[in-house]
This record gives sequence, C-alpha cells and structure tokens, in this order.
Amino acid sequence: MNFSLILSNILNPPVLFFFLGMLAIFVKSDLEIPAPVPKLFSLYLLFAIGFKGGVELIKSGIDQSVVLTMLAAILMACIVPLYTFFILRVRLDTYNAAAIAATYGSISAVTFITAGSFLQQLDIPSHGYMVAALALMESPAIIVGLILVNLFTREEDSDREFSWPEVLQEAFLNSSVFLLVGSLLIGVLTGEHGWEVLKPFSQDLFYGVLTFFLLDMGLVAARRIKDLEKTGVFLVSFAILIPIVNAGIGLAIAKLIGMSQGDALLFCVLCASASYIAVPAAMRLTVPEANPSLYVSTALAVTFPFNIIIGIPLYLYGINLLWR
Amino acid sequence: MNFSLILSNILNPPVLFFFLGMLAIFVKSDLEIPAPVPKLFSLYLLFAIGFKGGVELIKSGIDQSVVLTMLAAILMACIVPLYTFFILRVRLDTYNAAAIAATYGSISAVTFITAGSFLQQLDIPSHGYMVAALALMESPAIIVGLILVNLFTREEDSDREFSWPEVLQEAFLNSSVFLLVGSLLIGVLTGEHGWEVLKPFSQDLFYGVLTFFLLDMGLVAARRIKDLEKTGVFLVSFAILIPIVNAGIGLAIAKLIGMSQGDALLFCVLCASASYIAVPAAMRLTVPEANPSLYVSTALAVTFPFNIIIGIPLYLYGINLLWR
Amino acid sequence: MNFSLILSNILNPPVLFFFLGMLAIFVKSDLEIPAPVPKLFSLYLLFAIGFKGGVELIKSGIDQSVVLTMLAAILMACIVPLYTFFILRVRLDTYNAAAIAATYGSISAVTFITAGSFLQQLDIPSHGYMVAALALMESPAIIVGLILVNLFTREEDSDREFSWPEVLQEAFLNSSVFLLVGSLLIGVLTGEHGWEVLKPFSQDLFYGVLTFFLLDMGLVAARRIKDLEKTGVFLVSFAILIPIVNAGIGLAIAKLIGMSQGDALLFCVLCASASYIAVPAAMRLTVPEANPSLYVSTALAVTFPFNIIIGIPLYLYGINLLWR
Amino acid sequence: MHPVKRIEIISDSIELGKIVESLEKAQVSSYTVIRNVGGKGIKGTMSNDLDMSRMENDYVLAICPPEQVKSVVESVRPILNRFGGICLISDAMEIRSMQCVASL
Amino acid sequence: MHPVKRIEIISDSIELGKIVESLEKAQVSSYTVIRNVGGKGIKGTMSNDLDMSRMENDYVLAICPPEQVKSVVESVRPILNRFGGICLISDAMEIRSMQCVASL
Amino acid sequence: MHPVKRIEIISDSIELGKIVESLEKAQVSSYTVIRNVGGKGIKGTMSNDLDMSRMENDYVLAICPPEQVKSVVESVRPILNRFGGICLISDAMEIRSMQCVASL
Ligand SMILES: Nc1ncnc2c1ncn2[C@@H]1O[C@H](COP(=O)(O)O)[C@@H](O)[C@H]1O
Ligand SMILES: Nc1ncnc2c1ncn2[C@@H]1O[C@H](COP(=O)(O)O)[C@@H](O)[C@H]1O
Ligand SMILES: Nc1ncnc2c1ncn2[C@@H]1O[C@H](COP(=O)(O)O)[C@@H](O)[C@H]1O
Ligand code: NA
Ligand code: NA
Ligand code: NA
Repeated sequence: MNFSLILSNILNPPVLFFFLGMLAIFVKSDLEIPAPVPKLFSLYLLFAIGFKGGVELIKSGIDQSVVLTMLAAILMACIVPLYTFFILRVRLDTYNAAAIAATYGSISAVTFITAGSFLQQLDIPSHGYMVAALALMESPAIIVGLILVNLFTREEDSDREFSWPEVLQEAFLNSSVFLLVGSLLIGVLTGEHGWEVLKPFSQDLFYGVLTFFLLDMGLVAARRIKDLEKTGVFLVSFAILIPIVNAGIGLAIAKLIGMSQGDALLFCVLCASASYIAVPAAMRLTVPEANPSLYVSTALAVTFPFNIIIGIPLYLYGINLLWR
Repeated sequence: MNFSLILSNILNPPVLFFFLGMLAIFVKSDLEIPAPVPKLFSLYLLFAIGFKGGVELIKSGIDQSVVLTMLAAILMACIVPLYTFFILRVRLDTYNAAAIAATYGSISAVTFITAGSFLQQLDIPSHGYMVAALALMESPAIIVGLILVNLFTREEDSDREFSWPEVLQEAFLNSSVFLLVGSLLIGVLTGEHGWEVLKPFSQDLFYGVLTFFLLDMGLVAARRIKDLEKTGVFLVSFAILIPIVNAGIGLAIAKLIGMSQGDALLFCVLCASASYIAVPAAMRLTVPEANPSLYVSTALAVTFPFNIIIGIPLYLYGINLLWR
Repeated sequence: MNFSLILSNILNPPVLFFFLGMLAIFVKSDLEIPAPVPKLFSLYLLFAIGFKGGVELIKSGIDQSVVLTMLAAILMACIVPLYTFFILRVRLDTYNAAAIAATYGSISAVTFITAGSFLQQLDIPSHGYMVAALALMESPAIIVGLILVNLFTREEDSDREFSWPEVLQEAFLNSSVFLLVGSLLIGVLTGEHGWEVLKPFSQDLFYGVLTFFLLDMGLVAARRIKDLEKTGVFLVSFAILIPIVNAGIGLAIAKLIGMSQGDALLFCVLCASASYIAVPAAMRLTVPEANPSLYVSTALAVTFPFNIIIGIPLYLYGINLLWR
Repeated sequence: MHPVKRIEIISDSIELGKIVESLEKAQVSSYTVIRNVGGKGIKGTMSNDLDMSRMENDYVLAICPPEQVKSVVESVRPILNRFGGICLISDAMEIRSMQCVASL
Repeated sequence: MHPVKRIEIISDSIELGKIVESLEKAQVSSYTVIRNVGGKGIKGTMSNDLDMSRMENDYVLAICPPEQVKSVVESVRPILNRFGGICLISDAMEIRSMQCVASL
Repeated sequence: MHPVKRIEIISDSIELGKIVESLEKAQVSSYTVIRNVGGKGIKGTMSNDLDMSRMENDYVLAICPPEQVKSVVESVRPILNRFGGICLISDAMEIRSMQCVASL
C-alpha cells in the first residue's frame, strides 16, 4: 500500500535529515550549514549525477527510447509553463504568473536525486540517460515564461528592455545547466575508464552529501514557511495540486512511450518538481517586476517538501498500479 | 608502561597534526584552515558520531548498564560545576567562577572522538551508547552554572535579566547538542539499513576529517596560548589538575557500575574535558559579565591539548591498573 | 606516437574538467567554485601527497639515488631563476625580471600531481620521494630572486628595506611548504600504520578532489587570459618556451643520474612548472615594485595550461625516446 | 538625493538576533548584515579562530531617515551596554530608487 | 589628504555585473566588492539561505573624486530602479598613496 | 554620543599583519577586519580567483578619537605607499557603550 511506501521513503536518512533541518528552525536551534557549503554540495551533486549519467549513456547507447524520452522531456518543459500560466493568471498579474509558471515548468535536481536514491533503495532500476532529460528540462520554461511576459504586457509597458542574448545566456549557460551538461559530456568522453578512477569520490560519497544537503534544505525550506502567510491559500494549494497534475500527465506520457517503472518515476518527479535555483535567478534578472518571495517560497517551502516526503512514494504508487 | 602509551598516542596522525598546527603558529607560518571549513568539519564529526552511536544503540538495545551509564553521566555533569565553582571562587568573582565551572562541567566532543580513535587503534572495544552519554553531559553544566550565578549574586545585582526559556534554549537546542541528538535519533530510526548506505561517508572519511580538524585545533589552541599570561598561574594549574581529578572520580564511578575498559576511558575523558564551543557561547549570552578569554583560553589552550596528548593515555593507564 | 599520448592525457577527467572551467569563462557562464573551497582543496592535495610521500619514503629508505635526486632538485631550483633572469632582463626591468625568474624557478604542485595521476593511468611507477624533491624546489628560487634584486638595484634604490628574516620566513614557512613538509614528516613518523587509517580520506578521494580543483583552475586560468594582452608577445613566448627548455635540462639531468622513467617525468614537470601561489605571494611582499599581473598571469594562464595539456605528454614522449 | 543616516553596529554574532529585533522594534526594517567579521575590541581578538563557537562578530548597516535615529539608538544601546560592541552614526545622501515591483 | 566621495551600493548579486559595468562606464575603475552579504529590504530577507540560487546581496564601495559623483549616479540609478538595491554617497578624506609600481 | 573618526583601510591581504601592527603602534587597539574582499585598483582585479595565493584584499575599519587620526595616518601611510591600497577618514558619532565586564 501507499502508506508503507511513504513510510519507507521517510525512514531514509536523507528525508529524516530534511525533517531534522525543518525541526531546527521550528524549535529555534541555531543550527546552520555555513555559507558556501550548500553551494559546494550542490555543485558536487550536479557533477556526480552528470558524470554518472554520461558514463551510463555511452554504455547503453542512444536508441529510440532515449530519443522518445528526450522529446517527452522537452514537451513537458514547454507545456507546463503554458497551462499553469493561465491558471495563475486568474489571481495574479502577468509578471508573477509568468515567473511562477516558469518555475514549475523547470525542475529541481535535488528532488530528482532523492527520487533516484529512493529507487536504489527499493532496487528498482532506472536509466542513466534520465539525467539528460533532467538537463533538457531546466531551460525551456525560462524561455516560455519570457515569451508569455512579452505577449501579454507588450502594449501597457513599453520600456521593458531585456536582450534575448542575455536571456538565452541565463537559460542555457547558468551554472547548474552548464556543470550538469559539462559533466555529462565528460562522462560520455571518458566512459568506463574515467568512472573507475572517480568512483570513490563521485559515487561513494554521494549518499552522504545528499543527506547533508537535505539537512540544509530542511533549514532553508522551514525559514521560507513564514513567507507563505503573504502568499495566500491560492498559491499554496497551487503548489501542492499542480505537482500532482503534472506528475499525472508525466505518468500518462511515460506509459504511452513505454518507459520502465524507474524511468517513469524519475520523469514524473521532473514534471512535478519546481526550480528554486536556476529559474528564480533568471526571473530576477529578466522579470524584476515579479515578486521573488512568491515564486521562491512556493517552490521551496511547499512543493519541494511535498515531493520529497509524499510526492515521490505517491507517484511510485501510481506507477505500480498502472504498470502492473 | 605509561610512556609507551603516551608515545603510541602521540604517533597517531591526528595528534601529530595537532602538533603541526601548534608549530605553525609558533614559527609564524601563515597556514590557516579557511573560515567555514572547521565549522563544516565539526558538523560532520557530530553527525558521524551521533549517527553511528544511534545505529549501535539500537543494535545493542537498552539494558541496565546503559541506564546506569546515563545516570552516571548526568550526575558528573551536575556535580563537577558545583565543586569546581567553589574552588574557583577562592580567586575569582562569582561570574567568572560560574562560567569556568560550567565550561569544565560540560564536555569536548573532539576530545571524546580522539579518545575513541585511540581505543580503536589499540583494539579496545567500547559501546556506541557512550555517544548518548556525551550528549547528556553537554547541557546540565550550563543550567548549574546559571543557578550558581543567580544564587550568589541575587542581592547585589538586581538588574540581571535573563529569561529561563532563553537559557534552556541555549542549553538544550544549541547546534552541537541538536545535531548530535538528532543524528543519534535518526541512527536509531534507520538502523543497520541506513548505516549501510551512509558508511562510506560517515565512517571511511571520519579519521581523515578528524585529522584535518585537529590540525585546525592546533592552530586555534596555539593562538590562545598568549592569552594565558593574563590568565595567571592559578587558572593554568586548575586547567591541568581539575581534569585529572575529574577523570579520577569518573574512573571510580566507572569501576563501581562495572563499565568495560573502553567505556571507562570514554567516560573519564568526558569528565575530564571542558567545553570550548557550546558553553562559552551560552555563557557569553547569559553571563556577559564573565570574561570570555578566561573560560575559552583555559579550556582550549590548556585542558584540550593536555587531554589530547597526555590525559587520554594517562587515564587508560589508570584503567589498566584498576581493571586488571 | 606523441599525439596518442596527448590524447590519452586530454581524455582524463581532470584535464577535461580543466577545459570545462575555461569554457565556462569563455561562454560567460556564471559557474564558480565559491571562495574557500579551492583553498581547502589545495590544502587537501598538499596534505595528501605530502603524507603519501612520507609513508613511501620511510618504506623505501634513503639511498644514493634519493640523495642524487634531491641534489638535482636543489640545483635546478637555483639555476633556473638565474638564467631566466638574464633572458627576461632583455625586455623587462630588474624587479619584474627577478619576480618572473623566481616564479619559474619554483614549482606548481598541481602540475606535479596531474603528472602523477597521468603516470598512474599509464601504469608507469614512480617513487614517493619525488614529493620531497617537490618540497625542496619550492623555496630556493625566492631567495635567488631576491639576491638578484639586491645585486642589480643596490645603488639606484637605497630605500628598499626588506628584512632577510622576513624573507626566509616567507620562503620556507609559507603555508604550502609548511603543510607539505609537515605532512611528509608525519607520514615518515607514522608509516604504514598511519597510512592504513588515513587511506580512505587521503587516497580514495584524491582523484576526485584533483578533478574538482582543476575545474576551478580552468576558471582561474581563463579569467587571467585577458591580462595577456598587456603582457605582450615576449612574455607569452617565454612562458611556453622556457618550460620546454627547463624540462629538457631536467631530462638530461634525470638521464645522467639514472632516474626511472616515472621519476624523470615528475622531475621534468617540476623543472618546467612555475609557481602561482607561494612565489607570487612572497614577491608581492618583498618586491612590491614588480607587477603581479605579469608574473601571475604568465604562470597561470600560459605555462600551467601548457604543461597540463601538452607539456606532460610531450615530456613523457621525450623520456620514452631517451630511455628506450 | 536626500539625506539619510548610516547606522553601523559591530557586535558579537550571538547578539545579532537581539540587534535585528531591536532595529525592527525601532521601525527600521531594511538593513544589511556582513557576517563572520573579525576584530578586536575590549574583549580581545575575535578572529575566525573560534568560528565554530560562534564567537566572531557581525557587522550591521542600516540606512534610515534622520528622524528615526533617536529611537534606534535607544533601542540598541542597552544591548551593546550589556553584551559589548560598537554603534556608529554618520551622514550620507541616498539616491532614491523607486523600484517598480508589481506586487508590492 | 584630499576630499573624496564614498559611493556605497548594496544590491542583489545578480546585478553585480551590471553595476560594475556602469561604474566603469562612469570612469570609476577602482572599487571594492564584499560578496554574499545578507540583508533585508523591500523584497524581503536575502539571508544566505538562498546562497545557491545567487539571491544574496553584494556590497560595492567606490571612492572617487567629488566631480565624478554625478556621472556615477546617473549611470547606476537606472539599474537600481529596475532591480532594487540602495546607493549611498558620503564624504571622506583620502590619504593619497603614491605607489611605486615600476611597470605601471 | 560623541564624535569619532572612522578610518577605513583596504589593502592586499598580505599587508594585513603590517597594517594591524601599525594601528597598534598608533595606540589603536580596537578594530574590525573583513577578510577576502574583492576589488580592483591600480594593480588590477583582485577577485577571489587567486584566493589560494592570498592575493585578495582585506578591509580594516578602526574607530578612534579625532586626536588619534594623525598618528594613525603617519603610521599607515608608508605601508600603503610601498604595497598599495587605500586609506579613508570620515566622521561619525559613536554611541558610548559602557560595558560592565566584571573582570576588565
Ligand atoms: N574602536 C573600534 N573600531 C572598530 N571596531 C571596533 C572598535 N571597538 C570594537 N570594535 C568591534 O566590535 C567588536 C566587539 O567589541 P568589544 O565589545 O569592545 O569587544 C570587536 O571585536 C571589534 O570587531
Ligand atoms: N535602508 C537600508 N539599509 C541598509 N541596507 C539596505 C536598506 N535598504 C536595502 N538594503 C539592502 O539592499 C538589499 C536590496 O534591497 P531591496 O531592493 O529594497 O530589496 C537588501 O537586501 C539590503 O541588504
Ligand atoms: N578608489 C577606490 N575605491 C574603492 N576601493 C579601492 C579604490 N582604490 C583601491 N581600492 C581597493 O584597494 C585594493 C588595492 O588597490 P591598489 O593598491 O590600487 O591595487 C583594490 O583591489 C581595491 O579593492
Ligand atoms: Na516541473
Ligand atoms: Na567535563
Ligand atoms: Na620550475
């Protein structure tokens, strides 16, 4: 049953340390992970999954299912911001609606990684090339978001001046995408041999770094929770319901193109997760009219914990039902 | 003989790197471990021993000897600040006496960890639940110290206003205690399974991180040595003699309740060590009248090196004599 | 053939990540390794090679070939700054010529380490005591450089006042030399036993840390490339040709005193590499008249990448020819 | 451009919470904090060497209209008196930035 | 000693590139940057908690002769108006240091 | 509140020891140091990219009574002349904090 899945997810060190981090804020402990450490850990995690993905990609080769998966990934990254924009527009102005839509169209690498370690724990296999899907899904939503802003604010606000080169720069060359894709390509280039020498660093430490990182994410998410008061009920419900809807669509597509169960879970998690790093930074720069605390807090304080704790086992439960 | 124990302790990489750190300051090398790294390493060490302790606790279960050990730990944490306060009162005012007493009533986790790695090297077993004793001994001394301040300064100084909730907060929810206890509980919850996946991170790196951390401790301790001039002969002798006395009392209690040799050493080290992290921070906040350089410098520049270099093998020598 | 060696060097994760770092700057990605991390990694690398070198030195013992190698190392560290000074004097003033000469007389530990991992990959053995040669070659060039400044500027500039104690301090007790030599001595003292316990930290992580560090070096080197415009063609050619010349001399000496192929490569790399850490810092303090962007940029943006990418396999190619 | 007051407070990190609280109490809700600042004062050197014990300093900069200074000083002074640290007030001109955040 | 103006700019890290550019455009080619500064402004708390998302602040200090201030302000103001942040101008005396770098 | 002078010194990290020494020589024994500050001056950009070579800057802030300024300037100037860096002096008011540390 679903609850046993949730339980076995929660009784994982990374998820428990996430709770511990949240608890630290609630009881006002002064625990903190000092400033550049979370950044270092996130660079490490991107490097490690990128590199591993590349090595596995070159081992498995590129066949039809890889191509289909990539197309599905790009498709979802483009349509999610579109339809969420119109939902958000009901209550919010164009700027904020577009920024939040872009946030939910993009992905959260840590949610993906946590789902990966959940699969590993349950011995459900998944393909290395899913990391390529992750990489492909980071950027398109940024572009879609900006097109929406341009379309719907053209007349009223004529002095908006962002240069498309700068936008493309932000979308495709921000540090997350760059390091992930770079590591993936290096994994492809060095293959099995490079893997052998880097394994103690990039594989053995992985789980521990993830655990520590989620401890910090717990601190960060809990600190953002008080922002939710200003955010309102509409956005909070949005931040829980839309991931489920997106995961549902992802699930249908995954079934349609015949993904394995493991890959399907990762794909659903990509669809369901929201970016709280790359997209917010891009939005600050290109849509400064939007309120960062809206798009950051919903993604970080609601959607991220929801996915980590309930979403992942829930989506797997759905997959188990459908794939049987 | 004792000297061979001291030698085998000193010829350990962690202790040698501690010396190297001190040497760097004495010869004015510009070696330094940049700012958040020592903090990160101390978080790591607390996480690692807490988690391991929790896993071992759930494996061994809680029996009478565990309960006796915990009671002994709390007892020592309460009486050490009491009697040291009156010794210190001979020469110091109430504020400083209470702050130093609290410092010596609490513990130093790194001294404990170094003792643990010393035991491991000599293949002397010890129980994982000693980490729980460590956790229990951090906070009580803070409370005792503040009660002493309140008792002995009530009339003269009526505008002292610290709130007990804030004090309890500082004592029981400071980052060291919180992370240690939290990791221990997560270790208990995830047990053997969690241990398996986190082992490469939390076990294999442990010794190396400890070594690097002690290099930094050497730098820190040596920088504090010049403060000792102002501290005076009384406090310096106190900082060497009291650990021996406390270890002696600890040893007697350990024998009484039938601890194993390994556990007895760890217990002695807990009694003998002085806090230079949690307690000083709590004292700064609650007894700002006390001079931090007194309680920090004695604990850090005298007691810590003494325990690391001479104390640990000395206490083991005593245990070897008594347990034979 | 040479090209296959270059290729097998380039298709190494560390070298590829170096390229990735450079690329990040060229395409203006915002990738960066936050501030104290590179410092931590360089401390780690010095610690790890020093410690390993010490352990291997005590295993192999000190025989005639060790002594010859050390003498050769000191010799090269003294003559390289001498003759390069006179070459540089053709175009530059005394201060800059001496500072750059000192830079090229000293060594780059990371170049050495990269060469070591290249050897390991090709299964070519080398001796641990080469680390001692590395340590011996860091400082002499600083002294030689300052003697040159003193000799050639005495009359014109009478208010130069640097104290020799301060200079010797900088030369022999700067953090790089201190940590390297300290770790080496601790390796000698603890031998096989210390190695056993520290291996997961100092050996297994080594390659990964090197890879990450080279990613940062790529960022750093590429950022310096724009400085080369001001530097001029003379210095850029110097920065490529002199390493080859120095490696050639090193190769001849290595052949003369009968080093193994692996040791010969490491020795050539030491001769060919230029310091961008210890010497620049010492020069800033003792020859502030020299322009740091000249000596740092040539060493970092030209010589370092040249050695890492082309130099190492080129020198090995030469050795393969001569040793056959 | 209009005249403002720069309020600078340097104190132990452990006081930061109280200081920020007292700023907010004095209606100063915008400020900048530089953490882990080294220094030496009456209590001796607070270099990074005790970083782990949270015994370094923090630097707080708050810009406010001249008329607010008095209430800030009254609010911050007791904390500094009790725990140490230093508070400076100086003059500056601010470039009024009129930010167009849609939702604010 | 001669009078100079201290220009202080506190803003989101993502703006740093634009701000430095605008300083250079106004012929101010010497400046100091303190990165990863925490703070709270109209946009809410920017503590280190989003460090990884580059959403902290940077502090820029540029010292320049009084006559340059106007062009700096004109150059920086549009950026602050668009992206937020604060710019202060105050007076100071500089100790003229005449550095003898041989090659400059 | 009483008037004081803010002395700000920005210089290469390698000079920090000498600068602090010269402050102490001029009887200024309280100061604040912000380390690893980036910047650009005559010698070019000193961003964090050479952190490991200790070639970043440090920022020193010392508050002292007006009458001490002259001796500080005389003490610090030769160092800046030789190694580069910048020294600023400005006015401020200090909130006198009377700390009650029992043992001082
Ligand atoms: N005169 C001063 N100038 C600059 N910073 C100061 C001064 N006095 C105190 N500080 C800073 O405030 C911190 C606490 O000061 P104190 O409470 O006097 O120990 C010191 O560590 C310094 O960083
Ligand atoms: N009045 C102020 N005093 C000090 N710092 C400020 C002030 N207003 C804004 N800041 C800084 O500038 C950053 C951006 O401000 P804002 O654009 O208003 O959100 C804040 O996070 C603060 O660090
Ligand atoms: N005009 C200025 N404004 C702000 N900071 C400066 C200025 N001039 C120099 N600095 C700082 O002082 C450092 C050393 O300056 P310099 O000796 O000129 O290279 C620079 O890297 C800057 O951080
Ligand atoms: Na998504
Ligand atoms: Na104790
Ligand atoms: Na060389």
